[in-house]
Amino acid sequence: MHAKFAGSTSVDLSIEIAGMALRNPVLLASGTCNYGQELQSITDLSQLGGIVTKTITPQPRAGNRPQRIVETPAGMLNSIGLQNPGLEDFVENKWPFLESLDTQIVVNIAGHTIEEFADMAARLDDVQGIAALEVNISCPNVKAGGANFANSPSASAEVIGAVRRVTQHPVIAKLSPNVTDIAEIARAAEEAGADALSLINTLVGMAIDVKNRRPLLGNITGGLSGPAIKPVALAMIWKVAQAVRIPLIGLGGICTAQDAVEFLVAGASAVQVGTASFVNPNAGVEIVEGIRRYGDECGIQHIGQLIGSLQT
Amino acid sequence: MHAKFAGSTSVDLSIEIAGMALRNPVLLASGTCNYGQELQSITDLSQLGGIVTKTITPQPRAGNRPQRIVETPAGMLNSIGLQNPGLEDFVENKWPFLESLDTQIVVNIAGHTIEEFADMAARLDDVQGIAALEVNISCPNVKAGGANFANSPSASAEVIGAVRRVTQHPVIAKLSPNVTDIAEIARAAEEAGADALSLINTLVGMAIDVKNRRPLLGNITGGLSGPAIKPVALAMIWKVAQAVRIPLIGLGGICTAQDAVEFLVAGASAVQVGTASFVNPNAGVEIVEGIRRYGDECGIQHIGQLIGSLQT
Amino acid sequence: MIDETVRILTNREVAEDFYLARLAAPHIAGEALPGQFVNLKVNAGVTPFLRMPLSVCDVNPDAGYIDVLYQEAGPKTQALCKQPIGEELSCLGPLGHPFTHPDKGTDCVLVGGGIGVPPMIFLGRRLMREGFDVALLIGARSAAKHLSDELLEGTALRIGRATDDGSLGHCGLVTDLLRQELESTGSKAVYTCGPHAMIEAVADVSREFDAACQVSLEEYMACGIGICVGCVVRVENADGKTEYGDYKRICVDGPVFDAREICWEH
Amino acid sequence: MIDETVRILTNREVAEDFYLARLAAPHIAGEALPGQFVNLKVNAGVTPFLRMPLSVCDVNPDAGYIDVLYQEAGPKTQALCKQPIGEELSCLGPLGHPFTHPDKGTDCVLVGGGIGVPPMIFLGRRLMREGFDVALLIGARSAAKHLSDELLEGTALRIGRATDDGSLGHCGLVTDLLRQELESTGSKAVYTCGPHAMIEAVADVSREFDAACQVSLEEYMACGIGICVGCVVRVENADGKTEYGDYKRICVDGPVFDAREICWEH
Ligand SMILES: Cc1cc2nc3c(=O)[nH]c(=O)nc-3n(C[C@H](O)[C@H](O)[C@H](O)COP(=O)(O)OP(=O)(O)OC[C@H]3O[C@@H](n4cnc5c(N)ncnc54)[C@H](O)[C@@H]3O)c2cc1C
Ligand SMILES: Cc1cc2nc3c(=O)[nH]c(=O)nc-3n(C[C@H](O)[C@H](O)[C@H](O)COP(=O)(O)OP(=O)(O)OC[C@H]3O[C@@H](n4cnc5c(N)ncnc54)[C@H](O)[C@@H]3O)c2cc1C
Ligand SMILES: Cc1cc2nc3c(=O)[nH]c(=O)nc-3n(C[C@H](O)[C@H](O)[C@H](O)COP(=O)(O)O)c2cc1C
Ligand SMILES: Cc1cc2nc3c(=O)[nH]c(=O)nc-3n(C[C@H](O)[C@H](O)[C@H](O)COP(=O)(O)O)c2cc1C
Ligand code: FES
Ligand code: FES
Repeated sequence: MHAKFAGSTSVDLSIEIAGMALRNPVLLASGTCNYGQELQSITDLSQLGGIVTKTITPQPRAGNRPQRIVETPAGMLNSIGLQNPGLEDFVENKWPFLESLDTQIVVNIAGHTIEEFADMAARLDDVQGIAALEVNISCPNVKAGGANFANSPSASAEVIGAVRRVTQHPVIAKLSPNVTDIAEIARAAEEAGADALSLINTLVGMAIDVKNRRPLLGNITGGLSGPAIKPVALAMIWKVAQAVRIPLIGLGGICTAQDAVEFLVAGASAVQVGTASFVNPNAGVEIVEGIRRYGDECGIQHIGQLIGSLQT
Repeated sequence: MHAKFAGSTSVDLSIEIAGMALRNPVLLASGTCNYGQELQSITDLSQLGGIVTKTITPQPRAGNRPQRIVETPAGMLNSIGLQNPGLEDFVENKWPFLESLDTQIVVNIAGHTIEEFADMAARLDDVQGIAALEVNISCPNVKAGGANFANSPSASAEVIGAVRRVTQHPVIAKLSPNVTDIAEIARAAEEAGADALSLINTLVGMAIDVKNRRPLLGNITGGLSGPAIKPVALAMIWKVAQAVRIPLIGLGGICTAQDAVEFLVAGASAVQVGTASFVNPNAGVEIVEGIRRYGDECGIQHIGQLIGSLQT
Repeated sequence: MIDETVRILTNREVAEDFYLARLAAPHIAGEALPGQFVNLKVNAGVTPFLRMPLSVCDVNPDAGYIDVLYQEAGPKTQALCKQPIGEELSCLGPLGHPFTHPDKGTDCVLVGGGIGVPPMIFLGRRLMREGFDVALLIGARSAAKHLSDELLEGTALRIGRATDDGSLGHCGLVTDLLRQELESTGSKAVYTCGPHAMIEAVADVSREFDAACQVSLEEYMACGIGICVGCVVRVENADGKTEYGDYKRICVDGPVFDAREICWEH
Repeated sequence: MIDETVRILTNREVAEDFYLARLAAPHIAGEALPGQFVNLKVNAGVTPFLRMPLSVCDVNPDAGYIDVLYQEAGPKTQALCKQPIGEELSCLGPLGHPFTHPDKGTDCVLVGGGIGVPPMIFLGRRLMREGFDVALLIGARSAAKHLSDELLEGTALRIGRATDDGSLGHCGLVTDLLRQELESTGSKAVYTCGPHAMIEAVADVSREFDAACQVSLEEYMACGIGICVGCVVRVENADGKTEYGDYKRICVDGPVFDAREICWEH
């Protein structure tokens, strides 16, 4: 248990999700905090509920050619393409630092095939100290693999089931918003054994340089994130909250404590802060503080009282 | 033919889509110009390629309870719920004014059943002067009906086929972005006889009042429009342009001529201006002028040279 | 309706969180009537995105300006607070239907609460100029939120004030003052603008005293010119049925309505 | 790296579309070295959304300010142009690796083009202070885009200028001047920042003359601190293979690189 704040009025922010005991419901999202090292010197990671690593694939990936980033109205597109050092390098060179952090570490994984997912999960099952695996079946920036799984309930279920069978770590399925019925995918993941769901990944988007009539991104399309997508993410959390019983982790455009509270009220048990960290590397910590203030102002004792409290 | 600009350098903006001869490729989008009357006094509708009426349903609809509008980062949510006077009142009271306008009028229709769509199309087939029917199979703000059709290729095809069989007017299918694979729906609509496709309708979204922990919209969720969704719309136009041969009408967040050109370059043969008119009722006309300037600067003779000119 | 580029002449805090902006707007100033509003683009970019509807609080057609009075509430009002003198903004107006004047000789009671005060100021001055007997009743949370007498100059013969906390005038609801006023003067024309609950209470009291009541309503607006059908209020049909047509658009069918027409929803 | 709230002290146009802003930033001023940059939030809201990377153009640790020089290009630079004196902005810096100094006595040539000039100014002043022989060569479209001699005071012993249209100095490419300089002085240390094509040409000429060349690169950045992996450039492996690791992040692994390390893509 973490130390409580001195004042007796302060809301208890701790929450358990899928067997993970979180100091508070705020994590940093995959791909927006790399493997923790860079943020270490500029924000206090131990103030957070946890961090989710950038997606790891079985083999190293160079990622997509630049330009990889373009700003859009109240958001941005990225086409990083899962650049990462690969599983073994991660375990050897990234994990020791992550393990040393006083916060929960969720490891995000992606593969091209169901076997790859399962093999990674099996390999990581040996690694002590992992809080949970977040299974990225929803990256819009890789041609084959990942993306296709989250588009189909059965494929999602197969991946999650395969991972579930080979790991003792809690399994979080990360869902894509680029689907007709996210509730259907959510149910399939739940039935296949997911302990929690995180949503949403980025929306597929594009930007064009009209001067040269070329796509601005090297990969032509990219993933849209930031405040622009918050209303979409919130509607999906609310929809999925009606459809499943496992806890939800909400993300998409969260920049402020008020944004985070919206997700909790809509039915998320925790939130992830993504793109906001690019603008304000301290965003996660400030959101924790803001949620605490909000809780105190509302006079609630425990953060759980907010979850799904939307009155319709 | 419309009068050309004096200067011999001026680009020819006229374009024919699905048998409609448009003065230029800029229309006002359904639901954002009502039935033309209100804008008449503040902008010159005859400068536009056309206008698309607010959706008409067979019977009058009161629409959803307020609050119906909420602003979001670089966009807005609406949950109007297809408030409209119904088909007969439209023909009797709205059409005579619309017909008198010196611009092309596209009539947007929606029904709860395939029969309703077909019946409306049959009834409107008698009405002379309609440039095209835009078939709204994609409204996110009505529980039954419309929304479900655009979510499935076969249902989309059935609606479009039924409309196609009973009308001589060109048929435009308006597609929803809230789907896993919009190209699949687009192909189904094409095969069923659509003469053109318009995309995108709004994204499903939500906003919450954290003070009262209530949804801000009376209908809980609404449709997201405005600059925030432009990258998503553009990616869908580009994707669908690879998938079908019929012309595309692009919309979603277009506020400036540059936005419009992005859609043309991505593969749209025309564009619609929606939410932008709320902020600037003259937006459509200004976009026409801006496209003309852009065309002149590029030294192209005909707007068609821009369409699908993206270099990848 | 005019699409006018207006220039900020003054923009200052006049009560707690209340700002008065004077806008050079010769065309709108020449046309606006009490109860009408403008739809102002408070910034150049896309956040805030939509325009902001603000009631016209006063006009000076000769000097070519209009006054708007606004309360800092969120992104748009905050953006306007920060706009410096001389800044040019796009402004649509005047929009909507104005209040209609009562028959000659009718005594008038104007009831304003919060951001509903501005149209009452404009209306009061007009009615006074045309020789009506006007009482202006204002409700606010506390003394600090009340406008000074100076700012209300020429708006009424009598000004009544109420505060929730008793820090100024009557401690309680402004409708208590209305009841006293209607009892003592027998006024038959009530005008009101303010929070929904207040307006409804004013309408109730007016009905009780058989006084005509015109209300100016507010609703979240996207366009302000009738094209989005977003800003609706339910109105009663003659026979009370609710089918199509029972929603009216506040921006073009109002914002001023006869109180009896409104279907008060909770 | 410091997260500092900086205050605008001056902000004025110093050449066609080029603005010089002086920011009160005592902490960053005390640490920044030539080649490093800051990531500035030019506004409060979400559009523009991301921060803007700007090279440090000069520092005054005693007075506690830094200078940045920027060219009006799009939304972010435009927003910064409009920020008034006294405005406070959030600023992260100093970021990235600085230029490394050559061995004592080595003559240096600094080549800047467009928005690549600012880091050259900072570097020139430092090298001069440490007693190096510095030549500064600047390319720009026209005379109007060139900074005045005054602004370049103390940056170099010799300043060469080139313009595309011949309106000032050499008519043609700045690399023509570089070639002359290397031929005549035999300098062995070249530093450059500017448009991609220019940098590549400078690297080519340097190689030809066997001079070490450090380049400062730019790429669209989301974070500026290494967490988004967006701002990458392809680098050559010792053996020329391209697998994982061949992309380096410009913000944290650069922006300064040895020119020989860069894989120039077209
Ligand atoms: C016809 C009309 C006349 C108005 N006249 C005035 C006036 O003279 N002075 C004044 O201070 N305000 C007036 N308002 C309200 C004013 O438009 C809103 O307070 C303003 O838009 C709030 O914007 P914001 O971004 O600052 O705050 P937000 O964060 O958007 O909202 C703050 C609060 O205001 C409500 N609100 C927001 N926009 C509107 C809107 N368009 N209509 C109604 N409620 C809204 C929100 O629900 C919220 O409760 C008027 C509104 C209308 C419709
Ligand atoms: C390390 C670094 C140092 C820089 N130093 C300076 C400087 O000292 N002075 C200066 O004027 N500019 C500098 N820039 C470039 C500056 O950041 C961009 O010009 C600015 O972000 C443009 O923003 P905008 O919204 O005004 O224009 P936009 O409309 O965003 O862009 C205008 C042009 O600049 C390009 N651009 C936009 N953002 C970036 C970016 N982050 N990196 C590279 N190119 C970009 C676009 O592709 C486009 O061609 C630097 C960039 C980097 C990465
Ligand atoms: C630059 C960038 C890189 C990302 N990389 C990953 C990734 O590797 N794996 C993953 O699951 N999600 C990745 N995401 C998606 C985010 O985790 C998150 O789902 C999305 O950005 C929406 O949240 P936001 O709006 O708060 O950023 C990435 C997002 C961005 C912006
Ligand atoms: C207030 C509002 C009402 C709308 N009503 C309709 C409608 O009746 N029928 C329809 O097909 N689309 C309707 N739309 C969707 C628009 O036509 C358009 O598809 C969408 O808003 C995206 O474009 P935009 O971002 O330019 O607004 C409506 C949109 C808004 C904002
Ligand atoms: S605000 Fe659009 S109809 Fe009233
Ligand atoms: S800008 Fe994010 S890693 Fe360099």
